[in-house]
Amino acid sequence: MIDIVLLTLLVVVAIAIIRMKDLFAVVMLTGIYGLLSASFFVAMDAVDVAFTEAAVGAGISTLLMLVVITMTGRKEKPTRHKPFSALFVVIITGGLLIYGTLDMPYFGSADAPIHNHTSPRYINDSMEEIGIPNIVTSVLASYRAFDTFGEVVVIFTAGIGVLTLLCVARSKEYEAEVESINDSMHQQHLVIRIVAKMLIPFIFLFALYVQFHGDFGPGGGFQAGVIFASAIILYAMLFGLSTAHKIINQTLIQLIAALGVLLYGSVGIVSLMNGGNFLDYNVLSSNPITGQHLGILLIEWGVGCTVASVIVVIFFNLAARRAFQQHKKQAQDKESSAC
Amino acid sequence: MDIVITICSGFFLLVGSFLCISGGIGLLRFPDFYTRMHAVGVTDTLGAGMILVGLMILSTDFLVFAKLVMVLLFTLLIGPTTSHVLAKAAFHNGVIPKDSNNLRQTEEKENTSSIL
Amino acid sequence: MLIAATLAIFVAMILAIIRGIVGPTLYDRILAVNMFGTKTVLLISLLGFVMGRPEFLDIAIVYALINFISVIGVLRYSDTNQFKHTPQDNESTKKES
Amino acid sequence: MIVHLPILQVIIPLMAAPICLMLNRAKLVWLFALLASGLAFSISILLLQQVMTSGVISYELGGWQAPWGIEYRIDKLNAFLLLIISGISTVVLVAAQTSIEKEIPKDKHTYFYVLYLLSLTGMLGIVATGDAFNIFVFLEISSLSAYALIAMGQKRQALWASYQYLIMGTIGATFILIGIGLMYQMTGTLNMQDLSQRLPEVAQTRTVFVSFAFVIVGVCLKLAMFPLHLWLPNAYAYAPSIVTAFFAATATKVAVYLLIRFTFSVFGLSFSFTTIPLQTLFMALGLLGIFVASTTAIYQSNVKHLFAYSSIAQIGYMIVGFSVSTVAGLTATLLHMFNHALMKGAIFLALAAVIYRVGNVELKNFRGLGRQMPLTMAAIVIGGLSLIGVPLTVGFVSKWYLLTALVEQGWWPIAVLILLGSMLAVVYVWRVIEVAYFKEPLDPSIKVKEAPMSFLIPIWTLVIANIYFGIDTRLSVQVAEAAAQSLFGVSP
Amino acid sequence: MLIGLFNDWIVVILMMIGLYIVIAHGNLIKKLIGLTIFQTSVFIFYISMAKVDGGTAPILADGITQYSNPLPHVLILTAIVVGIATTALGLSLVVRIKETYNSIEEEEIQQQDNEEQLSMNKAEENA
Repeated sequence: MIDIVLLTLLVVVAIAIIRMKDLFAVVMLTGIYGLLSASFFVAMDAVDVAFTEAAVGAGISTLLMLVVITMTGRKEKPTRHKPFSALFVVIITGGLLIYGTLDMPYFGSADAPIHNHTSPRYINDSMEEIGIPNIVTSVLASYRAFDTFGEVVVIFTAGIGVLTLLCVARSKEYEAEVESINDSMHQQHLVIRIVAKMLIPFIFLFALYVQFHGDFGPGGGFQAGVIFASAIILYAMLFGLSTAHKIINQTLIQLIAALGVLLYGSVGIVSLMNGGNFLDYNVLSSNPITGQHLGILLIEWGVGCTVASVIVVIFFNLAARRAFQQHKKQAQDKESSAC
Repeated sequence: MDIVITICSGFFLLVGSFLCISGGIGLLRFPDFYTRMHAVGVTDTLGAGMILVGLMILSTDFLVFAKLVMVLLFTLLIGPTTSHVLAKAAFHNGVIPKDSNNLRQTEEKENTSSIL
Repeated sequence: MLIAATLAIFVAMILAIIRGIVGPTLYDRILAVNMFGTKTVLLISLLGFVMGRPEFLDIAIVYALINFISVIGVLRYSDTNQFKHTPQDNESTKKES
Repeated sequence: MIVHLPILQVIIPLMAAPICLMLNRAKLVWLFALLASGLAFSISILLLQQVMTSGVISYELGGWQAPWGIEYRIDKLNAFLLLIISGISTVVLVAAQTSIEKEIPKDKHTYFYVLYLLSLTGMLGIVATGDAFNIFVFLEISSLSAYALIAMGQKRQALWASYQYLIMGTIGATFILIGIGLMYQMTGTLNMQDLSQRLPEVAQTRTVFVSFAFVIVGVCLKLAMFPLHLWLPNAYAYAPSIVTAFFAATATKVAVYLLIRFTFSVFGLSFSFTTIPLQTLFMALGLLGIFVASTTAIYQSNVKHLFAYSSIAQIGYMIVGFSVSTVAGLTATLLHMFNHALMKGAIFLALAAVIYRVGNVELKNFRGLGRQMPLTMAAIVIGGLSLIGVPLTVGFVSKWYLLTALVEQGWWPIAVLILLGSMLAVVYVWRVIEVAYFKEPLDPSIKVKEAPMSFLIPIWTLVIANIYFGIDTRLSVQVAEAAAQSLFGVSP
Repeated sequence: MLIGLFNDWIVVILMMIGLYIVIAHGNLIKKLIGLTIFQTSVFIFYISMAKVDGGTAPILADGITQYSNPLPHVLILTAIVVGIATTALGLSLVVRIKETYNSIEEEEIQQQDNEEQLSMNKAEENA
C-alpha cells in the first residue's frame, strides 16, 4: 500500500520535472524525488540504500546542481524541434520493458528465483562466516568486496576528473578579494552560524557512529563519508571557502582520497601475502571471524576516507570555480568602467 | 499500563497528525510566502514534536528512545533556524509581504476575475 | 493510530508537493522542500514502528541533517542576481505552472 | 604468486593510480605509469601462455565460491584481449610524455596519468571478470576516466564531445544495468558461468528476451555500432592525441568483447542466434556501417575525423564476422580486433606526432609532410594499406579470414560487398597519401622536422608488429582460432 | 497480475520519463537531471525485486525468520555511488561548457560549432 502511494507520488513529481522550465524549481523537485525514493527504499526494507540515497540523492547531488545553476543560469530555453523521435524511442523502450515484465515473478513472491539461489546462503550463513548482523554490510564488504573496491575507484576517478576539469590556479590578489567577500557574508548569517557551530561537532560524531555502527545497523563507510563531507561543506558554506581551505587544503584532500584507495587495496595485498586470495580476510588473523572483522573495519575506513575527501573535492572545486568566475567578472566590470 | 501507553501515544500522534495536515493545508491555502511560512513553522516544530513524543512513548528500546530524542532535538533546532533564514533571504531578495492593503486588492481582483 | 498518523503525513506530503510544483516564488518552493524533508523524517520514524523494526532511526537523523544542509546551501547560493525576485519573474513562473 | 596473476593483472595499474597521484612529479609519474603498464603487459603474456597450455583459470576473489563471491575467469578470449589492451597501453604510454607536453597544461600532467591508468584498469577489469555486475562497475571506471581524458583536449569542442559521450555512455551503461537486473531476476545469480547454466531453463520467457535486448543495445552504444555511433567521431577527434591512440586501439575492442561474451557465453549460441534474428540484423547493420562510415570518412577535412570514421567502418567488419556465427567468422573478428589495434594504434600515434610538430591535423596542413616527416608518414601509409587490406600487412590476414568465412557459408554477395567496402578505404587513405606526398607545402619557408624518437620508437614498434603479423600469421591466428573454438565448444 | 506487476509498470514509466528528458530536452543540466531520474528508477526496480512479502530489513535480529534479499541492496549501493560520480563529472563538464560556449543549450552549442566549421572552410577556400 505504502509503496504504491510513494510510487504514484514519484510519477507526479517526475512529470512535473518534465514540464518545468525553471531549473531552480526542477532541482528542488529533484530533491523531493530523492527523498521520495529514499522513503520508498525504507518501505522496501532497504535501509542501507535509503540511508545512502537520502544523503546523496536528496542532499549532495541537489547541492551540486544548485551551485552549478548559479553559474549557468536558471531558465531553460524551449526547444524548437518537435520531440517526436524522442517519444518514439521512449515508447519503444518502454513497451519492450513492459513486455518483459509480463513473465516476471510477481512483486514480493518468496518463490522467485532470486530468493532461492544465492541469497539463502547470505542470510543463513553470514553470521557464522563473517560474524556481523548486518547482512548487507557482510555481502558488501566481504562476499562482494571487489565490487565495493570498484565503487571506491569509481568515486576516486570522478574526483580526479572534476579536478582536471575545474582546478584553478590561485593568485594571491584574488584570494584576498574572496576573503573580503566572505567576511561581508559573515555578518549576515549570525543565527545559522551559531546553530551550525553547535551542529557541526554532532555531525562529526554522528559520522563516526555511522562508520563504526555499520556492522550492526544501516550505515558504513560510504554513508559516513558522505555525512562527514557534508559537515565540512556546511562549514565551508557558512564560514567561507578560504577559511575552510586553511584547515583542509587541496593537496591534503587529494592525499587522503588516494590513501583511502590504497588502504583498501593493501588489505587485499596483505591477504595475498598471507597466502589467501585477494581480499580474503580469513587469513588476516589466526581466527577467521576476527580476520573478517578486521578486514571489514579497515576497508570501511578506506571507503570512508575516499568518499569524504572526494565529495569535499568536488564541492570545493565547483564552489571555487564559481568564486573565480565572479572574481573575473568583477575585474572585467572594473576595467570597462575605467574605460 | 499498556492501555495508558497506547492512549497517551495515541493522543500525541493524533494531535501531531492534525497539526501536520492543518499545516499542509495552510501551506497550500495561505495567500503569500510569509503567511505560508507560519503554517510550515507550526507543522515543523509542534506537529513533528507531537508525533515524535508519541513514538517515544511507544518505544521499548533505550537506543530507539535516544535516537528519537536526537531527531526531536534536531528538528527543534533546525526548523526555526531555517524559517528565520528563509524569511530573511526572501526579504533581502525582494519578496514583498502582502499587507492588508494589497491583500485586499488581490482578493478583489481574484473575486472579479472569478465573477467574470 | 500509527497507520492514521502515516496517512496524515502522506496527505501533508502531497500538499507540500503541490506547493512545490505551483511555486510561485522560489522561496515557496524552498519552503515546500523543507517541509517535505521534515515530513519524510516523520514518515521514516513512523514506518519503522509500523513495520515493527524501529531501530533504523539513524536514517531519520540523516534526513534531518541533510535537509538543513540543503536549505543552507540554497540560501548561500541564492545571493546572485538571477535569484532576485521580480514581479515579472513571478508572472512567468505562474504561467508555466 | 603465479596463482594470483589474474588479479594482479588488474590490481597493479589500479594501485599505481593513487600512488601516481601522491608522487606528483610529471616525469616520475610517467615512468611509474609506464612501469605499471609494462608489468600488466608481462602478466598478460604469462596469463596467455598459461591459458593456452592448461585451459581456463578461475580465481575466487575474497576466497568465496563463485556464485556467492566474485570470480575472475580467464579463458583464451580474455587472455587474448588482456594482451591487446595492456600491450597497446604500454606502447602508447611511451610516447605520452612528449605528446602531452604540447597538448595539456603542465599542472594537469599527473592527473592525466592517473586517469590513463584508471582507464586501463577499467578495461582490464571488464575483460578479466566473470561476474556480470562487476562488469558494470569496471565499465563505469573506464568510462568516467574516458570522459575526463577526452575533456582534456585543447579545443572547446572536446568538452562538448565529452559531454555527449557522457550522456550516451551513461544511457548505455544503465541499459546494461537493466539487462543484468532482468537476468538476475530470472535466475538469481550474477556469475556469468552460472548464468549460462541457469538461463536455458528460462530462455523462453519474455523477460529473458528483453534482458538480452537491453544488454545488446547497451553494449552497442558503447561499441559505437552503426546507428548508435554518433558520439564517437567527435570524441576521438577532439581528445588529446595520446588518448585517441589509446582508445581507438582498445576501447571498442572491449565493447566487442562484451558483445561476444554475452551472446556466446552467457546467453548461449542457440538462444542468441536461433531464437532471435540477431544474425541478419547484425549483418545488415555491420554492412551499412561499413559503407556509411567509409563514405563519410572520404569527405572529412580533418585527418583525425577521417580515421575516426574509419574506425566505425572497421567495427562494421568485426560485426559482420561476428554475425556469421561460425568458428571461422569469429576467428576473423578476433583477428581483426588484434590487427585493428595494431594499425589504428600506429596511425593515431603518427597523427599525435604530426600534431606535436605541426600543431593540427587538418588535411591541408599535410602538404609536403611526406618529405618533411618521412618516417611518420610512412607509418601512416603502412597503417592505411593495412586498413585497405593489402597483402603483407595484418589487414590482409583478417580480411582474408573474413572472406573465407563468408564464402564457406556460401554468402557470395556479402563477400563482394566487403571487397567494395575496402575500395572505399582505398579512397580515403589515398586522399591522405596524395596530399602528403604529391602536394607542395603551402608555405615552403616553414621547415617541419621529423618527429622525435619518443614517438618514432612506439610508432615503428607497432608498424613492425603490423608487418610481422602480416607475414608470420601463426601466432595470432592460432590464439584467435583457439579462442573462437573454445567459445563454440562450451556453448553447444 | 495487476497487483503483482503494478510496481514494475510504474517503475518502467519512471524510467521512460527519465529517458525522455535526456533525449528530448536541450538544456544540459536538464539532461543530467533526466539521467539521474533514469538511474534512480533503475535503483527502484532493483530494490523492489528484493522485497519478500512479510520480510524485514536484512539485519539479523532474534525472532525474525524472513528477510528481504540483501544482494540487490548491495548492488544498488554501488550503483548509487556510480550515479553521483557521473553526475558530478557531468556537472563540471557543464560548467566548463558554459565558460567556453557561454550557453548550456544543445542547439546553440551545435550552432556555434557549425558556424566555426563553416568559417574555417571558407578561410580554406579563400586560401
